[in-house]
Amino acid sequence: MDTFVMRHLPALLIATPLFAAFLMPLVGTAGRTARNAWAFLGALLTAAIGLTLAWKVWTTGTVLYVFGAATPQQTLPPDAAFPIRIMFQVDAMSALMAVIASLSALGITIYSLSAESKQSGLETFYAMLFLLIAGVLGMVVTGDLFNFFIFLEISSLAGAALVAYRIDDGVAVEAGLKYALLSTVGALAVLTAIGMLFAQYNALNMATLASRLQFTALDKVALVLLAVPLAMKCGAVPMHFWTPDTYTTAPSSVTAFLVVSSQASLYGLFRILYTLYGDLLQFSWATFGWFLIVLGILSMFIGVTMAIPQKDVKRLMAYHAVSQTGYMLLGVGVGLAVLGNADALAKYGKTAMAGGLFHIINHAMYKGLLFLTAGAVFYRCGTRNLNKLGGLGHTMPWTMVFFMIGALAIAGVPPFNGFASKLLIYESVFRFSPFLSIIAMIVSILTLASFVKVFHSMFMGPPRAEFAAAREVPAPMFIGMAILALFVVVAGLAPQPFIEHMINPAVDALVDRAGYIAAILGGR
Amino acid sequence: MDPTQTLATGSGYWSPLLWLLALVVGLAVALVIRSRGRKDFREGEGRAPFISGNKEPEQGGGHIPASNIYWGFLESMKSYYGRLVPVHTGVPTDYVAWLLGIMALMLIIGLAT
Amino acid sequence: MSPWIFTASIMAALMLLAMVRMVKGPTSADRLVALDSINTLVVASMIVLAAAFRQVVFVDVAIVYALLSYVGALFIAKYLGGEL
Amino acid sequence: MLSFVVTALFSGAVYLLLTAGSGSILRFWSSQELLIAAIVAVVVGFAARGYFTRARQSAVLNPVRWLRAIGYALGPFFLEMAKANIDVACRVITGRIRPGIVRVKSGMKTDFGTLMLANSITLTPGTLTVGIDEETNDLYVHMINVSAGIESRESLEASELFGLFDCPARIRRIAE
Amino acid sequence: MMKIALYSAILLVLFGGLMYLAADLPFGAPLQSDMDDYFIKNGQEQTGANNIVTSIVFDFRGFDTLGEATVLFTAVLGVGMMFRKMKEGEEYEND
Amino acid sequence: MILNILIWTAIGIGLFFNTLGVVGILRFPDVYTRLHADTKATTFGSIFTSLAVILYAAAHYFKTQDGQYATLALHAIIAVVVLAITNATAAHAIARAAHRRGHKPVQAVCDRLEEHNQP
Amino acid sequence: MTPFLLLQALILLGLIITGALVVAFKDLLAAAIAFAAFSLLLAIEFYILQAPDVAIAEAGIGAGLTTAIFIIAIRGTKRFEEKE
Amino acid sequence: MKMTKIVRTTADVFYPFCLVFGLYVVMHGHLTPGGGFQGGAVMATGAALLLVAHAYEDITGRLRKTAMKILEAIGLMMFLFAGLSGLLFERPFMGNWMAFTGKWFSHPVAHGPNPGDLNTAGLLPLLNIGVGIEVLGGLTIILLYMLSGIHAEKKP
Amino acid sequence: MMSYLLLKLPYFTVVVLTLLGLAAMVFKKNLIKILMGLSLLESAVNLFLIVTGYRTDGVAPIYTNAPSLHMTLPTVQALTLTSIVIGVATSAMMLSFAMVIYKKYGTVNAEKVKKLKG
Repeated sequence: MDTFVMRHLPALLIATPLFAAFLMPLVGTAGRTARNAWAFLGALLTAAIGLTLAWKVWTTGTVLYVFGAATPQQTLPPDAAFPIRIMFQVDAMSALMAVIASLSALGITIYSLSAESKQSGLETFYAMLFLLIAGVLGMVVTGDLFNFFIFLEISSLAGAALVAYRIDDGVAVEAGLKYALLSTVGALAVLTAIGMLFAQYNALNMATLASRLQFTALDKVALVLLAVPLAMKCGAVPMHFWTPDTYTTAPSSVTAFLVVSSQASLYGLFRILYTLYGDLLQFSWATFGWFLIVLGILSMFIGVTMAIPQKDVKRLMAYHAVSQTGYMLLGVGVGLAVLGNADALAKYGKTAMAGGLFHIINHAMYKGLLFLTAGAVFYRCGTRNLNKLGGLGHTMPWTMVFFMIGALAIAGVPPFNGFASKLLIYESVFRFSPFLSIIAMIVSILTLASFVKVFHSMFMGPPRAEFAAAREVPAPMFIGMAILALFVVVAGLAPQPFIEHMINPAVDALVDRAGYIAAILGGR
Repeated sequence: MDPTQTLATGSGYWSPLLWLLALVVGLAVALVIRSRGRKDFREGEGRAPFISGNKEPEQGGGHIPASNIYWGFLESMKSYYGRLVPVHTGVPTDYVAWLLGIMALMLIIGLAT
Repeated sequence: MSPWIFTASIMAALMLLAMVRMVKGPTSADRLVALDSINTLVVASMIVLAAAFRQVVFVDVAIVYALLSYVGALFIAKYLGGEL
Repeated sequence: MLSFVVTALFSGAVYLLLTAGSGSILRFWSSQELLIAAIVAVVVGFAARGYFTRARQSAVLNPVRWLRAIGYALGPFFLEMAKANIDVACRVITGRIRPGIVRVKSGMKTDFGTLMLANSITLTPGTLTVGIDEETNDLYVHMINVSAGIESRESLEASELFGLFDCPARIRRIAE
Repeated sequence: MMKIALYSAILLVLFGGLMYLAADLPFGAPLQSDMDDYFIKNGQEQTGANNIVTSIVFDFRGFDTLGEATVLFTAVLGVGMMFRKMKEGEEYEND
Repeated sequence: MILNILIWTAIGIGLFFNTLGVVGILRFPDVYTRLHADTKATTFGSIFTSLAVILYAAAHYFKTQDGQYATLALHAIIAVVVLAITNATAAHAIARAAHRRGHKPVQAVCDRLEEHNQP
Repeated sequence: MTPFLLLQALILLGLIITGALVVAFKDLLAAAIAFAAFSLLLAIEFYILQAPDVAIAEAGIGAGLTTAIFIIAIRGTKRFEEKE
Repeated sequence: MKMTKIVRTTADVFYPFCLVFGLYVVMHGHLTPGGGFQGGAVMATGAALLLVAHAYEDITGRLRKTAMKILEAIGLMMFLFAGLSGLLFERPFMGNWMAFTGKWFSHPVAHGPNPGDLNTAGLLPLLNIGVGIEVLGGLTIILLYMLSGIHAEKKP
Repeated sequence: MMSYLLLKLPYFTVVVLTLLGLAAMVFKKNLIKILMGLSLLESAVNLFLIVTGYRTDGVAPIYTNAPSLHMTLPTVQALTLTSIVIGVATSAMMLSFAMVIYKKYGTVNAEKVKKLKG
């Protein structure tokens, strides 16, 4: 299978959405049909390439791609002992994230074909969406720290512009400005950290840096400057303030992808903690493991309690996104806290990490689904205020079904995927510290409670006169939601294949720092 | 793949298919109970909902706004929310300051250990 | 000693001196004058430093500077005159 | 078309000036640079044709005027500038000033001539162009030292501002 | 008032920490420079460009430059989006 | 030797006028007079410091026949010419903006532009 | 070596002063002017640190276009900071 | 509003100079300091010069947003295709396959200081030109849009 | 002592500039001023990158007529170039956001731009 396309998959993974985005303003002048077709084609190709790449990674192991070298697989120059070029290193963890991004990109693009059809400047919208997709994909597959920074900037800028898309009311622009401001400060901190690492070790490749790292005082500061902004970007309490603002005002399809984008930041956080620093955190491993755990607990609890009194449905869901991010931080943080302890790691650490990583993919899917249903309601009713909504179950039954699937999944009700990942987290965290596990369960109950409220306010009750014109959403939106809902149901009914083939390799890849280094430096 | 032992959680197994089976069984039981109900129920009689003995409000008047749901919960947690909600000021400078604050905190912890 | 670094140092000191006007300047126009003169001094010291570093290619920077700072000054002046 | 040619020739010349010293053709240029210069000339000539010649028509093609301009810049202009600077130096040290804004008849017909005159005035004897009358091309000049009697006059001749040479006449010969 | 004191404390902590670190890095003598030495030694022969910075920007790290151009493109689209002309009746309730 | 003397002389003149220009900016009372000092003195000084570089480059060019020195001199000349023209125009723009803003020339004996604007 | 460090010290001092001015000015136009001067000095600092590529970029983008963009934004909003 | 005749005339004279100098910086990106970004910025400054000296309404007739968008797309496409062209020559993305092939831009270069030869560096000059065009279009369009923002506001 | 200070001065400047930028972002209320602080911060990071790559008596990494082969590190310069362009792109976009906010809200005071809260 060593065909032309297969050899250059990582490059094409980035080049395809970029190509789609660059030509979109020109294609957009040719009419709306051409524009929609181009957007659909771009999303389809991107998703296909992403899935193929993931498949290749799962079957043949880590994929390396070196930009500009004599051959794609030539990692080192012959007469030097370190990589000099930008390198994509796609291991199982990256593949997992690439799958998430590709799948939701496909669903979201299809959804937005009709959800956003009433607005102006749509070619800009789609170009931005593709840039966001390219940024997220680049973030998760790159093996170069500075390249990571670039893609971080692309995704945050495109995200901020998309958040501010509905400029008619200033609120969206305000949220976009907040997001852009915080992301830029965070990105600058990341850049400073890169500068600190580069000044000491003269390398930008993550594997090379990892092999050279000595954990001096500067490295500690660089760790802080890398970890805190990325934690901010994934929306961990107490730096979560941008999340509700942003998720509320963005168009729903964008919100669904912003969730994926913040998961990509989470990926960056894990990558830096596990791969770049990894064992070096041993003597202060408790500090950073507990950093993640504390952030996770705070996010879970404050997120869900802030969600309960909300009146805006998307704002409520945004707080739940914060809360769910807490589960991932908790799971992976427990893994990090026992990283130095091989026994505990094998006993429950890896399970906790598996739960956290499985929660990432589940969360991206069901949260995306929930945001899309909220967008569907907004599309038909023109409001997001829960006090005004009501009785939609009569007119939008399929939306209600999708909402129920998403809500039950996020609340961790058994036959859905949310329960599977939460179960893994509960059990393993209970062995680490029962207290944390109990908090996680309480949060789960509160989540269910608040979604009961949403469900009651939106769909239950007698049909209301002002929404008499509301009817079922158009087919593209339906298909977009169905893709995500299908994934939720399948992953809920058969979680073990996902765990075995996607999550466990990812956990091993994350823990195996030496393997990551050896893939490039060859055990030197 | 053994359907009885699908998801290995480290200490046990969990099978959503069994749960689905249980759900189906429960549903069947419910249907059976439902089918044993009165067959002579007539349309138009007893349709009006029983709301504490009061008359049914006008059409749409039975709508309960979302703010009223969990009113008691919110009221009992008032001291907690009174502290938490004002922190979400909505001012961008405060957002930046929180980020910097966490950074400074971690800097102290990191350099001290 | 090489005259070039010496000249550039004096010019840097002059820039600091011109900055006094930028601090004090009662109006924005005065500050703009200070900016203009810092500008000129920077371009001159760039030319001088190119000779100091014995690298021809550095003079390009001075040309770019002379061209571009002009545009910035014009924008400020246009805004100041209320014409933007 | 003429504007295109003029702009292209100008830009090609500037490019060649910038790349002098790259090779040995004509002692200064290499062949690739000449090729690129031609391309640059065409591109810039196309892009800027409506602007460059708005100020000045085909007169830019006359090499005699170029020589005159260089001669003017090195000779009279430079001397006037030196004189002006010594004047300003004295005023900086002593602090004796008597400023005022006067109207000066430029007598220039083309924009380019006005530009040269205005810049000459700005850089030379204690004067600074503040404003311009768009119709008559008359300049409003801020003088650092208004001689007695001038402030009551309605307008001055441009040549009265220059002490040593008759700069406006020379500019007229260059630009018109 | 409390707020200002708190923020000043945060800034002072950052200042102290960074100042402490600034004393660690040497000026004028990089701690390690093997990658850059490789570029300086081989960059000219491998890419043919005299300007090593250009050879890094466009060849060794050319992909970064593509990303950078993309960032600029994104910003242009964003600015254009802000000042676009809205359609008639393109109104949304945001509450 | 003679080259060194020439270079030092040019630098001395240039620095002298630059200093005077900056002192003039500090000493003069209003925007217009400060612009006089800025435009004339600093430009003149910069021309002389650049002249030193040009002299140096020209001497080396005639000594070594190396093309790079010719480029150095030519580029320095271009920079100086650009600097002179832009400085003069920028001074004009600033003065006009200040006048439109309503800054009166201090101690002025006459202001024809004011009369022109408000007939 | 030492003259070079002295020159650098002068320019760095100017950088700090202009940076402080940018923060201190209440008049945004003055802050923009100070920012232009800051970019100017930053460019010459890059220049003497032997990074002419970066100096050109900073000159072109920092001093010319960023100033223009800031001025347009100030024109699009309001010129003075409000009182606390 | 337009500025005075003096400023306008200077802008008219310096506009081609800006373009020429920007192109010089772009073309010599692999020899002297500069390259696509810097050259593009210089060229965009030329456009900014026109925008500041003339009235906005006078200039938008010549510097159209659509044209600038097309320029930007052309530049990005040049960059992307130059990167992808490496794939056809058994090189990865961004592979510099053009250097030392004996065709355009491919004179061999020895190690060490030399006076510089324009005809070197393979793909790099092409990438420079692409980026230069892109930056020219991008920065100009940013200025145009922001100016259009304040001009739309002026009308009631 | 003096020479130590001179040698450390670039880093100290970077730290001071960073602090100035952060102070502008945290204490100032005007959005434009906050963005100026952000630009200041960006410049500080750029300066930091360049300073780490400097070598005493090194020449610029350009072989055209280079006087010696003792060159400063080129990679940081490439990174800084990228970072500068990213900086101007970010600033432009956020300034246009601020302009639109002024159009809609009538103010650019960060304390008053908070329709979204709670």
